[in-house]
Amino acid sequence: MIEYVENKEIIARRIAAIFKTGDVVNLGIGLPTLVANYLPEGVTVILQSENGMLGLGPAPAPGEEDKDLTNAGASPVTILPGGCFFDSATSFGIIRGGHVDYTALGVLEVDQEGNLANYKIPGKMVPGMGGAMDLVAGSRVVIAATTHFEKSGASKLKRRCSLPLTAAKEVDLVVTDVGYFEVMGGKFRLLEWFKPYTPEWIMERTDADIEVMSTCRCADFE
Amino acid sequence: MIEYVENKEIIARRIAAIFKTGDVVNLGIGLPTLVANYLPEGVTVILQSENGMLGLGPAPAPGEEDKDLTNAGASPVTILPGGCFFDSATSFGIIRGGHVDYTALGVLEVDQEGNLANYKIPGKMVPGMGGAMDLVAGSRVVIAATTHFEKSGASKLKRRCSLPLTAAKEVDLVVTDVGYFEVMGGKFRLLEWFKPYTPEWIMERTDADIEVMSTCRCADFE
Amino acid sequence: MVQKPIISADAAAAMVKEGMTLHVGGFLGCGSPDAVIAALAARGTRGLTLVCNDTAISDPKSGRTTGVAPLVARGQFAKVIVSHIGTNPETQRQMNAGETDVVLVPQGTLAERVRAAGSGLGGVLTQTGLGTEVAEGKEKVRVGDRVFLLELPLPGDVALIKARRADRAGNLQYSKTARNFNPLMASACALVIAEVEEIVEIGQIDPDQVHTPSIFVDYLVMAKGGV
Amino acid sequence: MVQKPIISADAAAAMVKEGMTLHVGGFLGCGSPDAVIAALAARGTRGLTLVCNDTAISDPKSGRTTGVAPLVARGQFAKVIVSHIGTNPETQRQMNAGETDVVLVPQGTLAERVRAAGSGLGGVLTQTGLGTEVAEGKEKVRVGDRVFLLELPLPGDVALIKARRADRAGNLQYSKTARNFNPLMASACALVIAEVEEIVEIGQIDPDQVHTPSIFVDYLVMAKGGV
Repeated sequence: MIEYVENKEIIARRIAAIFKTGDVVNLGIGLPTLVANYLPEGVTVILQSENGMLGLGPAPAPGEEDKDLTNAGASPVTILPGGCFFDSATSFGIIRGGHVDYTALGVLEVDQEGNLANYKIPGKMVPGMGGAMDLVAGSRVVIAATTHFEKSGASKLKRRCSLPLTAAKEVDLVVTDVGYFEVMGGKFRLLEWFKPYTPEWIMERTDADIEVMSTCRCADFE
Repeated sequence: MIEYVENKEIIARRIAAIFKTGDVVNLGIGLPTLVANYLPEGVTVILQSENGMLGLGPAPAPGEEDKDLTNAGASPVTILPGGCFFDSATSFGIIRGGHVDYTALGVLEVDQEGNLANYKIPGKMVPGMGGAMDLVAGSRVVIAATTHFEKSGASKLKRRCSLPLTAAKEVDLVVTDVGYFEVMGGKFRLLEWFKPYTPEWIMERTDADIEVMSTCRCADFE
Repeated sequence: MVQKPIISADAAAAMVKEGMTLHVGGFLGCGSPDAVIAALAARGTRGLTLVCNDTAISDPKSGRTTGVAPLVARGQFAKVIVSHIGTNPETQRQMNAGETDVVLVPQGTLAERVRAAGSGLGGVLTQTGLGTEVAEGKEKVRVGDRVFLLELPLPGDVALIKARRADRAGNLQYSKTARNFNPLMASACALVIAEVEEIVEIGQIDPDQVHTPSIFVDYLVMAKGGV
Repeated sequence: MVQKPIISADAAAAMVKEGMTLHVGGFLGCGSPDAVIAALAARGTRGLTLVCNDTAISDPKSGRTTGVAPLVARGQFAKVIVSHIGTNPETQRQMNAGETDVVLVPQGTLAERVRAAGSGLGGVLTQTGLGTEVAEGKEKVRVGDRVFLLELPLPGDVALIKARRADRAGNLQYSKTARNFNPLMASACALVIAEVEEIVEIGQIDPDQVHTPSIFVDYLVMAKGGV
C-alpha cells in the first residue's frame, strides 16, 4: 500500500531538469519559485519577472534589500550581471510575443484539454489573474506545477475544470509530486512516474484520462 | 495692379507667431523647417522630429556633424539641453496620441474640407507618405504651409483635392504667402491678409469658397 | 527648455477631483508615488476610478500598507480597474459588500490598454483572455484563421507616477523594477504629476537615457527624503 | 548570462536566404547596419522582402548610397514594405518598371505593425490613413462612434539592426536618432543580427539603461571601425 506524501521539492526538481542553457523562463509566485533552487550545474537559464526584469537573481542578504527591486510577488530580489529592467508594456511584449520559452505556474485545477484555472474561486477567493493569463497565453511552453492532490484527496488534474479558467487549452506539461505529464489529444500522457508511485496507482486516483506512454519511465528523486 | 511674388519667408514668420511657450511642434521637411528661424524672442517651443527626438536644435557647425544625429530629412542636426531620443514606436505614440500640439507641413493641394494631398502624384512622383499621414491624423492642430499658387498660377487651395489624400478633413489652419486661413464649415475662413494683397484679390484668384471673417485684419510683414 | 513647476504633495493631491479617473504607477507598492498618495488620503477625495496594476498590499495583522492601499482603506475608489487584488483583503471586502466596483484585467492587457490610450490607438487585438471570463461581452475579431479579443484604450484624467530622478524640464528616469507601469500611466492622462527622489538641472540627464520625455510631465513633487 | 556569438559580416549575410523577409533598422541610412548590408550586397541574395522605414538614399549624380540602397541597386528585393522611397530614384524606377513590388505604409503604422509582431498582438486600430488609399481593402472597426483601420502585424525571418554598443550577452544601447526602428525590428524576427560599434563585458551596461534586452539578439557583428 503506497501512501501519498505531498512533496513540493520533487516538483521543483523535475521542472528544473526540463530547461537547457539559454532558455528564458518565468517562474510564478509560490511553488514555481522553488524551481530556481534546483537548476542543474552548468545550465544557465534567464529568469524573467513580469514586473519588469530579465536576469532575476536570488534574494538579497538581510539588510541588502533595495526598495526598487522586487519580484512579481513584492519580495526583494537581486539582478544578475547581464540582466536588465523595462516597463510593463515591454515586459508583456516579451511574454505575449513568444520570447519566453517556458512559464511554470501554480494551479487550482488543470484538465486533460490543457485548460488551467488558478485565479479565482467564485464567492471565496478572487485575487485576480495578475500576469497569469498573458503568461499562459503567450509563453512557448506552459508548465503547470502542482501537488497532485488537494487536502481533500481529490486530484487537481481533472477531466474538465470547474473553476473559471485562466486560459483555455494552453497547458503543455504538468509536473506533480507523483508524475510528469504531457497534455495532448485530450489526455494526460504520463511520461514519468516518481518513486514510490506507479502508473496504476496514479491512474486509479486521478479522475481524468491518462495514457501511459510506451516510453514512460520511473524517475527516482530519493 | 497687385503682382504676386512668391515669398516663403512670410509663411514661416506667420506660422512662427502662432506658437506659445511650451508648445510641442513638428516641422515638416522643406518650407516648414524655415519656421524655426523665426520663432519670436521669449517663446520657447519644443521641436519634435519623427525619426526619434524632442528638443531639435539648429544645424551643427561644419565639421561638427554626428552621423547618429539627423532630422527626418537626413540632415545633420543638434539636440538642445533637455531634449531626448526614443524609438519610432514611441515617436509615433507621441504623435498619434495627441502629444504634439502643432504640425506644420508642406502641401501639394489643400481643400476647403480640410483634406490634404502631399505625398503622391500618380504616374509622376511617388515619394511615399513617410510620417505625414500620422502627423496629420494625430497632431492637435494641423497647419498647411504653402505658397498660395503653383508655378502655373493655379491656387493650391482647392474646392476639392484631386490628388491622392494624405489625410481627410484634418487640416485646421492654412498659411500661405498671401494670407492666413482657418478651415471650418467647408470653407477657408480668412483671418488675415498679407500686404500688399487684399481679401478681394485673394478671393478672385482662389478657386475655393473663402469667407472673410469680421475680425479679419491686414498683417504687414514688410 | 521649459521648466516644470515643483509643487507640494498636497497641491498635487488637490488637483485630483471627485469622480476623476486616476492612473497610478507602481507594482504592489514598488514604484508608487507615496507622498502624493498620502496627501490624497488626507484630503479624502472620493468617487475616484483607479487604473493601476493592483490595489497594493494591506496587511490586516501588522497594519502595514503599500501603494494605493491607504486610498482603498478610506473608501476613496468607487471603481478599480486592476490586474490583482489578492494582497489587499480590504478591496475584496469592499467588492463583496458591493461598495467598490472591481474590474479585473490581465496585466499585459492592462499595459497595452493604457499604452493604446497614450499613443492614439483605438484598441489592440490580443489572445490573452480568450476562453475565459475576460472575453465575456467583448468583441472578437478574426484575422486569417485566428480569433482575437479587441481590447480598448484606458485613458485617464490624472496620472500619479513615481520616478527616481527628474531634470527641471520633467525628463524622467526610473529605478529598477520601480519602473513598471509608470511610463505608461504618464502617456495616458490629461494631467501628469511625477513624484521624484531627485531633481537635477536640465542637461544633466543623458538624452539617450530618458525613460519618460519631459512633454508628458506637468508637475514635479519631491518624494519624502528626496534631494 | 549566456554569451552571444560574434560573427563576421559575411557569416551574418549568409544567414539571409533567398525569399526571406528581412527587417532592417535605420532611417534614411542613419542607424543602418552597413557592414552586414555590404556583405549581403556582395552575396547578391535575391527575392527578398524588405521591411524598413525607407529605401534610404541613392544619389544618381554622386553615386552616394546609404542604408539598404546598395541592395536596391542590385535588385535584391522582390518587394519592399516602407514608408518612403522619395530619396531613392532607383526604387521608383523598379516600381514603375514592375520589377519591385512597393507597399507604402505610414511610418507610425509601420512602427506599430512591427511592434505588434514582436509583442504578440493580432493587430492594432489606428485612424492614420482613414479616407486615403492606405485604407483601401482594409478592415474597418467601429468603436463607439469612431471608425478605425485594423492594421496587421509584420513579422520577419531575419532582422539586421545596428546599435552603438553591446555587452557580450547581447544587451544593446543605441545612439541618438540612430535608434529609430532598430529596437522594433529586433523584437519581430525569428533571427536577429546586431551590428555594433563596441562590445563590452557583461555587467558594464547599466541594467536600467538597456534599450534592447539580450534575449532578442542572436548574433553580434562588429561594425567597420568598431572597437
